[in-house]
Amino acid sequence: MGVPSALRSPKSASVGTARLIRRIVSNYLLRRLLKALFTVFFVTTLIFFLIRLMPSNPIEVYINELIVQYGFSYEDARNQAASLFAIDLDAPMAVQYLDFLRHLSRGDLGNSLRSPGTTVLSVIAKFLPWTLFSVGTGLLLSFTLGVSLGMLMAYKRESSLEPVLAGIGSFLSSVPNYIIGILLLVFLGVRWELVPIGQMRGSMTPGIKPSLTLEFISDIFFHAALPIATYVLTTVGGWMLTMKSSTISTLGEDYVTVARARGLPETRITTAYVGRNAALPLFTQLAISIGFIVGGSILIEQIFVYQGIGYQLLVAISNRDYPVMQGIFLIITASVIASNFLADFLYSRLDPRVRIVGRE
Amino acid sequence: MNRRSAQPILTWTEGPEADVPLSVRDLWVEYRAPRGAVKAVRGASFDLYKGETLSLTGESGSGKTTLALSLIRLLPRSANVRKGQIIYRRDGQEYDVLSLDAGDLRQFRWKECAMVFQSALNAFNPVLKIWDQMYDTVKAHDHSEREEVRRRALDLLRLVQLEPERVINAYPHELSGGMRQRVLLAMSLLLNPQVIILDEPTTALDILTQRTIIDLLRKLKEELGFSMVFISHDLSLAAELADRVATMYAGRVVEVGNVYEIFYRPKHPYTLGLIKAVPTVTGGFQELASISGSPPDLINLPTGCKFHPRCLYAMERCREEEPELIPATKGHLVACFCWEQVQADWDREWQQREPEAMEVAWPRS
Amino acid sequence: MAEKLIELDHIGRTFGQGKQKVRAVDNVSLTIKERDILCLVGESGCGKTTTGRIAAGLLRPSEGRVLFQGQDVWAMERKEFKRYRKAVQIVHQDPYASLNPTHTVYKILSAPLLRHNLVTNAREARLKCAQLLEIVDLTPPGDFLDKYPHQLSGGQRQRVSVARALTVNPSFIVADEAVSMIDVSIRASLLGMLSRLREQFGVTFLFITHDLALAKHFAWEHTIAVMYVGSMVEIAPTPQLIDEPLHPYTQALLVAIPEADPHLTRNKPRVSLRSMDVPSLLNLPSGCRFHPRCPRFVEGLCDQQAPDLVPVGDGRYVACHRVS
Amino acid sequence: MAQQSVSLYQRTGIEWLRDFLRGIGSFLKLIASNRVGLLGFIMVIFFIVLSTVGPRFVPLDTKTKVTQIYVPPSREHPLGTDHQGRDIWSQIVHGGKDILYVAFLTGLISTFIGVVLGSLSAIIGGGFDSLMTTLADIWLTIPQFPLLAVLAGFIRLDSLSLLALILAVLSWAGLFRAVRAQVFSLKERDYVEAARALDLGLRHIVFSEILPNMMSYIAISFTFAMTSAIYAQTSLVFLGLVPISTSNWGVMISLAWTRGAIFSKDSIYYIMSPIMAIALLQLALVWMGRSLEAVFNPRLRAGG
Repeated sequence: MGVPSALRSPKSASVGTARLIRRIVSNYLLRRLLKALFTVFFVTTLIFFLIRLMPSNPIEVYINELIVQYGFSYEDARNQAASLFAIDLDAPMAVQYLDFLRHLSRGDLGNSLRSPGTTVLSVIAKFLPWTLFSVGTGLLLSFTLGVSLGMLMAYKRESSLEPVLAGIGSFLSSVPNYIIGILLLVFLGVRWELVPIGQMRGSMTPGIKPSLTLEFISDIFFHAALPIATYVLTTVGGWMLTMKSSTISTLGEDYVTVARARGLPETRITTAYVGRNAALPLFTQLAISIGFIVGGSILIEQIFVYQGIGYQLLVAISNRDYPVMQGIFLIITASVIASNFLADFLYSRLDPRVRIVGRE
Repeated sequence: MNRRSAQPILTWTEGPEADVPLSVRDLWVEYRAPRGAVKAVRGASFDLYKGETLSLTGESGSGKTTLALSLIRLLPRSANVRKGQIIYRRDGQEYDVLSLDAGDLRQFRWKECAMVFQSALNAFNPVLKIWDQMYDTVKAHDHSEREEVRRRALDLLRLVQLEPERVINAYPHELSGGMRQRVLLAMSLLLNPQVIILDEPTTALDILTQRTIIDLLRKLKEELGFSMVFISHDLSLAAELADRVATMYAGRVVEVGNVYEIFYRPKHPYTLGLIKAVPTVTGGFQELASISGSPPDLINLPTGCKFHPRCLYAMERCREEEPELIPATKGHLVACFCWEQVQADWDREWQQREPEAMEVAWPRS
Repeated sequence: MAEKLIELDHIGRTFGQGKQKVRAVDNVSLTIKERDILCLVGESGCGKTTTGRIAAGLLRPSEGRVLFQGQDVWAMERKEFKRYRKAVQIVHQDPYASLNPTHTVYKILSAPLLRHNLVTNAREARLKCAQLLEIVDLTPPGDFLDKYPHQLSGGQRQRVSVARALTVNPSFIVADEAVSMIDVSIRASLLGMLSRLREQFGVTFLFITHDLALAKHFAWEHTIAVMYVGSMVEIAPTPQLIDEPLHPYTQALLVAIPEADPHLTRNKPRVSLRSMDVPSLLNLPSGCRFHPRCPRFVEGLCDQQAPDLVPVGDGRYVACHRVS
Repeated sequence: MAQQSVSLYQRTGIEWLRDFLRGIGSFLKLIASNRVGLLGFIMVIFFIVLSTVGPRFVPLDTKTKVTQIYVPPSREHPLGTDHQGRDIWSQIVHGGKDILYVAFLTGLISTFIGVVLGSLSAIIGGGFDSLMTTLADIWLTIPQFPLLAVLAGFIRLDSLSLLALILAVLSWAGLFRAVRAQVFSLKERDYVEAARALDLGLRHIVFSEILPNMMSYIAISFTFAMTSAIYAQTSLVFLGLVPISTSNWGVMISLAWTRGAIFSKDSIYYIMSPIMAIALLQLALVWMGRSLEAVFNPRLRAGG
């Protein structure tokens, strides 16, 4: 009896370099990791040349500003700019670029122009956790809620509940997130006075000490409640609709029919046969979704005066604080890429077909 | 399972009813579609005898797959069983499949009546190993020991000529189409069901594998004694495997009888047409004949006999009245007003062509 | 003696690259004479469709030459190639995919007529289209000209496909499983229509099918070529191939095919194969490709050396160590 | 017989006109067959008419009237007045033009880029294709809105056409992927191969065989690009990152925000009017996109 190649045990042979490379190329996770690293590299390069090659070069703009506003000499202004941007302005572009990469690999993103003495890294360290917390919680909630509601809609697609949910879903997914944020503020906070928006500003109550106490945890949830609600409301519609159509197509798969024919209990079919397979395509959608929700934090944190990285980016942009802008943008991109990698990792745990691909 | 209310059941069988595990009576199934109701099954009736292979044949749109799915109540949501009965018998008791409650239905499926589907390629959950799916199946029906289930699963995989240890730990995508079809076959035997429904089980396979599976099926049936409903559009598979053949046209069984009767003395013009349309591989050149016209639109069916627009024998009565399935000779039922004439013409043709052929064709009677 | 119309000269075709490299067709040679029918028979995935597309000039072979009336097709001048392109047409398997769903039958048929100036105006085009529909038995043509494909049945669509191929007066038609998806009850009339085209217009056919019974019926007075996993195993005049197959694969195939006749099919001898699995194109066996399954396998010969397709007289060719 | 068939197959000019009108009629019928789609279609038409024709009939109210601050809706002011006593309705009428212009232009440019690059990538294949797909994949992981915000920090986005161009260029990757996948599957269709065999030429294949079959895709991509352009544009205006030159709905929200109108209970009409305008326009486009799918997909036309 012949055995297909996939089932044969891998030959125990010496592992040459060529084989190693092939391993890497054929291993799903390694391939993804390489791609993630390459994307970070690509974005940093993009940002570097964007700053250097813009028609109004921000470094020149800053030097001019120092000369005109503070009466620096050109030399002084140039030195100050060079140190703040962490770039040697006299070196050729290629050297500057390599320098930039070297600084970056050490985690050195330069200094803020507006509050001298503050490193960009410290700004990020101070504000990023709040964004990660609120966006992460929001994403998790909306994913769970959306997947459950989507499956519910697919199962009840002939009841009167479905059009209602579908209507809400399509409304939520087509209305811009800042509008939902403003609506929450206007109706919950101002018109109906259901929440004390004045007290909810910022990421925590001033004076409270960060610790693992119930008081602190409930305080940060209190402050993040409205941003999280907005993230959930703006993304849950998309998850619902995607999960609904994915579930409907999974319900039409032969293996679900066969599972019914085998007399499996409906709960087992719903979880292990329908749910798990229907959720798979959603993981590939996480990429776009995470980018979108993180990008949206700029608007949402502004509306609720939530002291996260998005709020800080806007401050930096309006102050023309270029190193901070650059650093924050880089870190936002890096976190999106990292979360994508995480989604890929989860996906490969859930789908054996991805795992085995290298063995064919 | 609950015993169904004692109700006399019409039957054409001669022996005791216990020898008929499955009877379908006057089954009507419709699908909802934007253009109107698709009348997929319209008053189909047949009996499945114990230990036999009954082949349901017909072209696409004849309703054979719908009929098969309704036997274990797996019709899609858009389908609606308008009326009819599906009677299942075991140990002298009768059950009406269409009125089983959810729990009983779940037990009925696979344990009493298993089904092997057309596309084994997609019959398995891609994210679970074969073993998990095997164990799921048993766990859903009784509380067998894990080890015992594993032993039985391995035995069955060996029986269908697979390497048991390897296959049981494989994910479905690691197996070829032919292997998956055999795994599904093994799985269908897991709970030792009385009836197995096979819906075009070999269509997607290559011919050499198809032959092996057909031989395997015949062997398994002899060893294990289950009854089989074999659904195929391919007449030659029916000729190969079936004890009896039922021909379907436009949602109705139009002729049913012993396989030799059907092939050598067909009585319905449609069966006759099909036989004349299929060439054999071996032997000399044969003329083929088409049936004129095209298959009926299942939403706007013709009046009277649904075959009359394509039938050479059609008369005025055929346009107005739909013939019932009635016994023509012993054990051979046909739904046609002109079956006698069809048979007379056929006999004449046979005798002219090959005088001894009739002798060969009748080894039994 | 009729002229050679199409010759495939040791053609091969590889798809993909690296690990996914698939050798779909390997070292296949065929000759088709004018007004002849060649039936190419094989299981799905054996490379018969690829061979057909190469013969129709739609796919360039990785190796070997395609000759049309003695000229190398891929070395032709542009103008010559266009002449060949039009002389060779293809009819596909799936009637639901072979017609553009956004065009009416008239538009489908008139596009080539107008493009190649076979008609001078729209009125003439309509007339010509109507004639073509009559040739493929879609009568009255007025009922079909303004229909969209989704308004036609499978058999009718397949006839439109044939009519479309006929617009450019081809001398060679590759029919790739052209009737496989059509209901058996109307298959014979489609086959009849195709045979008539050969007689009426002198069209040569490469008829590709997985169904040996169909091949036998369509090419009774002609030739059948059998392929297995990318290579040619046997070519012979139809009656000889059916009565006395030489290659073990052809023998196994003939025995394995069920017949629509209970006595015949149940009394067929059985051949026991050494394996049930079709080799994967990604991982081809060494030597003869049939050797892992072949009942007449000889160790050290069949698994070492691939047999060549050699003439064995009587217009027959076989690729097997045990025959020649 | 021949005579008869000539008259049978000849078509007169009137018949062509009739067919043409019938075509338009069936288009409208199809749109109407999907209730949500029809509603979206009507709403989009309404917004277009409002923003193009409306300003001719409703003059923009620029006079400050201290006595009429935050007046609730009345006959004179259908949507009330703002913090300077100006009519809100007139601002809504005048505030859609720029948004629609940028959205339409962005949709046009990005669809063009997506269709050209996607088709080229699918048709050329090989190294070019893998390079483009890798690039698109990387591009998709870069968060678009922060990039846009950072860009706005570098360049003054005061030209509407420039803004549209930048928005279109930023959104190329998603469209590229969608179009590439479509062309990839379409070019393998049997009827495309038949067209090659008939030597109908590349132009015929692209414009007559492939494009008509992906019109629904293109149309949906177009509406999708429009909605994301409206989102990006109004958010940038709202954040004050795009210089405020003319009045548009985004500017209205931004002003309401900076003047603290959001926190005043009287100003509900002022803040809600532009918000509802943007939200409804987005909804209308999404709904219309769905019905367009039905119009261009002949398989869904089976009943007609």
